[in-house]
Amino acid sequence: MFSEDQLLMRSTAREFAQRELAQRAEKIEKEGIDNELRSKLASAGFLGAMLPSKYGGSDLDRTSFMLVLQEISKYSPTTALFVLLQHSLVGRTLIRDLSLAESYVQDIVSGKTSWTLPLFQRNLKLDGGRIRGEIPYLPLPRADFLVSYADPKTLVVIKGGVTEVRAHHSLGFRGLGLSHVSVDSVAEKLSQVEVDPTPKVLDEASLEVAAIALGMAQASLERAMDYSKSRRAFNSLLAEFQPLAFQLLEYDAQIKALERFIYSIKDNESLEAGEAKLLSIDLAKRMSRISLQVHGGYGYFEYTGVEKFYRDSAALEAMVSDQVGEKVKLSVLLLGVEPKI
Amino acid sequence: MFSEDQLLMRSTAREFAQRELAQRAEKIEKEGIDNELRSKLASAGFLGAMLPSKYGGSDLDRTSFMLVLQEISKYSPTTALFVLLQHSLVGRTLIRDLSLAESYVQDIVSGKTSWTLPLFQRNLKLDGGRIRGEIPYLPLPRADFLVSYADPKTLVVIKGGVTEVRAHHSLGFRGLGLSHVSVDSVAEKLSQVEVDPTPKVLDEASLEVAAIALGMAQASLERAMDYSKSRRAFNSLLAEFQPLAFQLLEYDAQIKALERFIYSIKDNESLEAGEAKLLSIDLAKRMSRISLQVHGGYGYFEYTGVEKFYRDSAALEAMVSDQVGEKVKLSVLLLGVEPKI
Amino acid sequence: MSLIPENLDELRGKAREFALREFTEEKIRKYEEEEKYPEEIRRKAFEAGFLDMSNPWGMLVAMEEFCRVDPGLGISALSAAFGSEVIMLFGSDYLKKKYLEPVLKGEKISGFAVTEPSAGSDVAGIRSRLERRGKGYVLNGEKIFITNGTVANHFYVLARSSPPPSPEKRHHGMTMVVVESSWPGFEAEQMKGKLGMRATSTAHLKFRDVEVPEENVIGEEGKGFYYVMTFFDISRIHVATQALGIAQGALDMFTEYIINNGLNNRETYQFALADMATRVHAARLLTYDAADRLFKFAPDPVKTSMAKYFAGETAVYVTDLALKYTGMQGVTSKLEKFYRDAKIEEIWEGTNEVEKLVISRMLLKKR
Amino acid sequence: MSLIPENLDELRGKAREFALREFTEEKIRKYEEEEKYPEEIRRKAFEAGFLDMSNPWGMLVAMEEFCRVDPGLGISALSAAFGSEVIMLFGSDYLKKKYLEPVLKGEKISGFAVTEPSAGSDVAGIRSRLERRGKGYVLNGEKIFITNGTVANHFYVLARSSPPPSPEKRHHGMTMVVVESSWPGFEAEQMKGKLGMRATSTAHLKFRDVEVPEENVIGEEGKGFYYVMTFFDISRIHVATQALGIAQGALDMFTEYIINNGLNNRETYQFALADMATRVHAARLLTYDAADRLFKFAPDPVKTSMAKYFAGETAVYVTDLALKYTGMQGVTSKLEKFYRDAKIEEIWEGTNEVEKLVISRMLLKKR
Repeated sequence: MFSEDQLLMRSTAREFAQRELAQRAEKIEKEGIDNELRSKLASAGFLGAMLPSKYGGSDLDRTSFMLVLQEISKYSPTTALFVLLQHSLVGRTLIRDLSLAESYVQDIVSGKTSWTLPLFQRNLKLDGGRIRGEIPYLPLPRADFLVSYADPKTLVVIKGGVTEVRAHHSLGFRGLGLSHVSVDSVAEKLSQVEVDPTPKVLDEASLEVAAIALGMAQASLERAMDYSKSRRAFNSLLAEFQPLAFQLLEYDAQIKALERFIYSIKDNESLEAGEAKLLSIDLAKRMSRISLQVHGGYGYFEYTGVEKFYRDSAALEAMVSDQVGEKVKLSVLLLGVEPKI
Repeated sequence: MFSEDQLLMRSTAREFAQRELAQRAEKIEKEGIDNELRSKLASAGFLGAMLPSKYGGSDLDRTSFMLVLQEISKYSPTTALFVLLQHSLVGRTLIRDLSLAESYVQDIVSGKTSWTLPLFQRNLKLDGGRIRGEIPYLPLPRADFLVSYADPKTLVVIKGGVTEVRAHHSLGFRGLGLSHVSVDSVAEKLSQVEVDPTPKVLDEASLEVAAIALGMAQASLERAMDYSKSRRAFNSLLAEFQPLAFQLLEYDAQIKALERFIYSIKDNESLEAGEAKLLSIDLAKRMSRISLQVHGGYGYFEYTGVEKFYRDSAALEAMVSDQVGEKVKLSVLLLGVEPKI
Repeated sequence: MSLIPENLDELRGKAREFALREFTEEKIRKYEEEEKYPEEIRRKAFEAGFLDMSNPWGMLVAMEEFCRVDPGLGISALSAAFGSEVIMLFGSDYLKKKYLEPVLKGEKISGFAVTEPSAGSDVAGIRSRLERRGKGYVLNGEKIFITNGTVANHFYVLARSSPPPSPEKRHHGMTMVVVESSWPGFEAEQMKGKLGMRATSTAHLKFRDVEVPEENVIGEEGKGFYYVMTFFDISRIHVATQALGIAQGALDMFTEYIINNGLNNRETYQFALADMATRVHAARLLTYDAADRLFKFAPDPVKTSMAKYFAGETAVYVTDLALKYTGMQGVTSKLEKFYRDAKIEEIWEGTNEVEKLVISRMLLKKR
Repeated sequence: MSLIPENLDELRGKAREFALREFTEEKIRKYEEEEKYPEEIRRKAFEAGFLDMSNPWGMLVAMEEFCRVDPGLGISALSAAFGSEVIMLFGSDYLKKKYLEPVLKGEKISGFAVTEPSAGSDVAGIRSRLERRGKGYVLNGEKIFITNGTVANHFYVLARSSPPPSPEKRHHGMTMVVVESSWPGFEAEQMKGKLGMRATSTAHLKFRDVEVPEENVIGEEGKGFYYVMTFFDISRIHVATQALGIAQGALDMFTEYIINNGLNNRETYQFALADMATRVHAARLLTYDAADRLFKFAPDPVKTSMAKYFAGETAVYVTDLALKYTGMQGVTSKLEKFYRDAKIEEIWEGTNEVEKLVISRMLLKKR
């Protein structure tokens, strides 16, 4: 299923996650992704994963990038989503007009400065040299730079002048510090390219999101299996109880089938990519619920490290899709009939 | 995913199914598989699909055979299971001692005579030259020849002397006429090979069974989609209702994922093969229930051609697995811990 | 504070005894295989007093206990008066005397004909036409999936008597009439090959220029849709009860299987049993709660639709799970019939989908 | 024939009013963020008369209405007497006077300490030891996940007082005692970082050579397991009620969302609403049915476990579905808290898995 290069990338990512994230995951949720971790992610080549090497990128194919996200997600979905957001910045946003942004791209990929962009693009108002407005859902609100659209044609880089109006009580990805902010700053224009007026940054990354969700589902399953083989109740190991063993078996099958599906899809804009994303988020939600349940009372506490998958998978569902709109779009591809709104 | 040869085989099977089975499927359920259809299946090379050509077989790889079963199953699960049973006869049972059975194999593969074997092997009593006993679940009870074990070491061919004690009120695969029979006949011994004393003929055919179930799930989905695009209610096409469209979308995704999974598995004895079988039967059951529901009152009638998938998928579940025993076996492979019985 | 009157235990016991005695394995299979209406059993059930519309709780409990033993025979035995509530509530004295009385005396059988080939749960979409001719009317159209279709002496038929005033008011202009099966132009063709419930009669009805006298109009002209919806608020409780009986019957069989095979201490079976029993108990409470409201003349359509939807789903869920864990034994036993019978409970008298729309529309309207 | 006494509407209204007034958005978030027991709110609820153990229906309805507004504050406000039923049923007059009375007067808080690090739902597997020393006892051991753990003045503690006579009789030889938190050797450490219910106090308790006077034994020595199981048959109804309140609260929020966003006619939302409302109604009937039996002194453990299991699952189901269809609005609103709070209902006071075993074992025993 994977090439040797891809397998190598996966094991690199796996080692990175075990070494850098396994112990730090809880801290990341509380304190965010600090400069040190950002530097390490950059050094490992994850921040510019799919970017050409001339811009400091790792020149990975999408499959390799997905494998990286999947492995990181098993320990820290927040870090995986952070990597994907950085990739959206350089790979989908700034890269549209590299002549203007090349130096910025290098900064991001090298981890030198911290960057963010709104989860759902909304136009800010450009007024002379200043830019003003509100952004309801901004991850990493304290980043050095913010990239946003001023209007459908104009991308701007904003440094400073971002004020947190309200930190959202965040269900998931707490390390990203999702906030409602107001902006009042000097703007630097970056492009004059016509784009979708309300792009959601994760809309074009169905497969990458699917890989993150898959990583959550796998980690939830692995932890449930490990725990069930060490925890005793009623004179037996949990794993010796048929209903539990059979449930883990069923989910192992579903996860394997999903993994084959996700990595067989070539086109990120296809019906299949959308389906894979919805399927994997749903599976991550269900599997994490089971994993938490297997852990009993312990599962309800952060320090056990499984409840975050329960929160993050539900949060991911909201962050990457408005459910109805996306499903309508995919239904048209499947049925050739437009569902009523 | 498939080679050119495999794709060719699939389209051959698809054409065969559309030509020979689409119109005949209801009749098969009522009257069984007649000599004419058996001959046609033989001519198409399906009865000795994986057998070497020197025995009259088609020398197909397993993937090709699975594709054949999947396509046939879309129109007539009964015929698909018939083909698989014939294959179990020649490929798994008689072939163990071909020196003795070669002429029989040729008869089966060519469709010249009709053959059967018990769904679950039970030993009959060999007493001098005669063989006696009961077989609780025998498909095709009126076949010319019956192959069974006399004891764990002795395979016998029985011609005549099979009396139907009771035709089971069959939930599914009605064309196979599953019956409880008593045997009192002359026995021809075929082998002296030590074998599993209670082999279930479909136990070693997880992937083939998965392909049959996948075919049922796909056919159920396709018919639901077709119907939803032509039937109107409350001033709209059914397909225009979001809950229905979204449900079809979800199942399309599950079916695609399952298909990738099934055809990625190499070893029929592996954990994955068992998982794929269980997953696909479950999906066939759920999908056929939805398809029936989409068809409303019409779906409840045989002539609409969807209720059979609802029956057959549930029957298949019982015929190919005792649920608990098989899941225990697979759980051991997954968890390395034996669940309590 | 129990949901069901406590003096019903005796009637319940009587109903169960009747069903166990009359619904023999042999008869169950015979009527199933011949796809025949069990007139003999209907008569016995009537003579034993189970068709007593003056005792609604009694009829409910009988339906539950009958379906628990065999759904097909059970429904046929108790549905000879199908549709009667429409006459009781909206019919003239003349219609009551002429059509309802003989049914309640067990002499005749009635049917309720609404569904059409082109309009399943979408009642307002029907195309049958009732046109004035002289002092009476002429009826043309087709009805499909009609219970008692080949055995009923008369039907309560919905037809369009005037065009809808607007697309949003499609349910206006519909009228109900009583049509006798002996009248010229009436034709009933049995629909064979059902997945289950084969001991119930299901027919395709055709009306070709059937003359209907004016006095056979039920209630007021143009109010037919309203009468049908009112009827559904009653009949859905009976359907919920059928589904409840089916689910309970499958649970009974599964419990027997566990005990007979010494599986009492096996968690797989314990979990399955607990899941089934919990849902059956919930379905029972929902059904009795809705019935309690109806029988106190305060029906709550939301609760009725909830009961019908949940009980139907439960019947399918329980028969499926029971089948799954009883393997070849289950698949070749009476359980397989329950599995097939159960599925119609998610479809007839309003599909699950229609029930959900009823529930949410009325909930949102209340706000 | 309604399941719940009809004179509770006023109390229900009062409870809802109290919760809406006292459980402000600000307070909800404050206690959640600080992971602090809301002593101020507990006191107000007591003063308003909601902790009235002589009116069990009233307490149930108050719990439902409180949790509907905020589960964490609601539970803390009403659980100050946690475990009291054990003293009421099995305690001596001395224990009632010394420990129960001040709790019922709102002066003190009690806790119930059974679960241990190595034994979650498997009560018979606990390892705390109660050993005779002189005229009294000495207690050693640990308890985990103990509600009110950092705020209770005393605990009803289960410990092993003699070794099990055989592996099958592990539940023999256990004794319940009252232990005060001020006694030497007692230690409580708050367990922070819960997924939800952060306004409830949850602690890890340690007992190191804690001296327990003889008169603090509840009931008879060796019968502790039985007392705990009896308590669960009561407390599970309260837990089912918590879950019911959570589910209803999430349903309220989802309904508001539909109306505020003009989605009334959109089938996706209608279907989701119908699914949720049906389950909530079923959970309510199951809970009230079990409560009705208990309050008539005829508790049915099967029905109690069914209510607890179904209601817990419903709370998770409804919060999940509501979240799914309210997107970023939902995820950043109070609904996300309900989603987190709900999950514990499938775990505490007996996991879903344990409830299923209880249900099926007792069902099979009856046969």
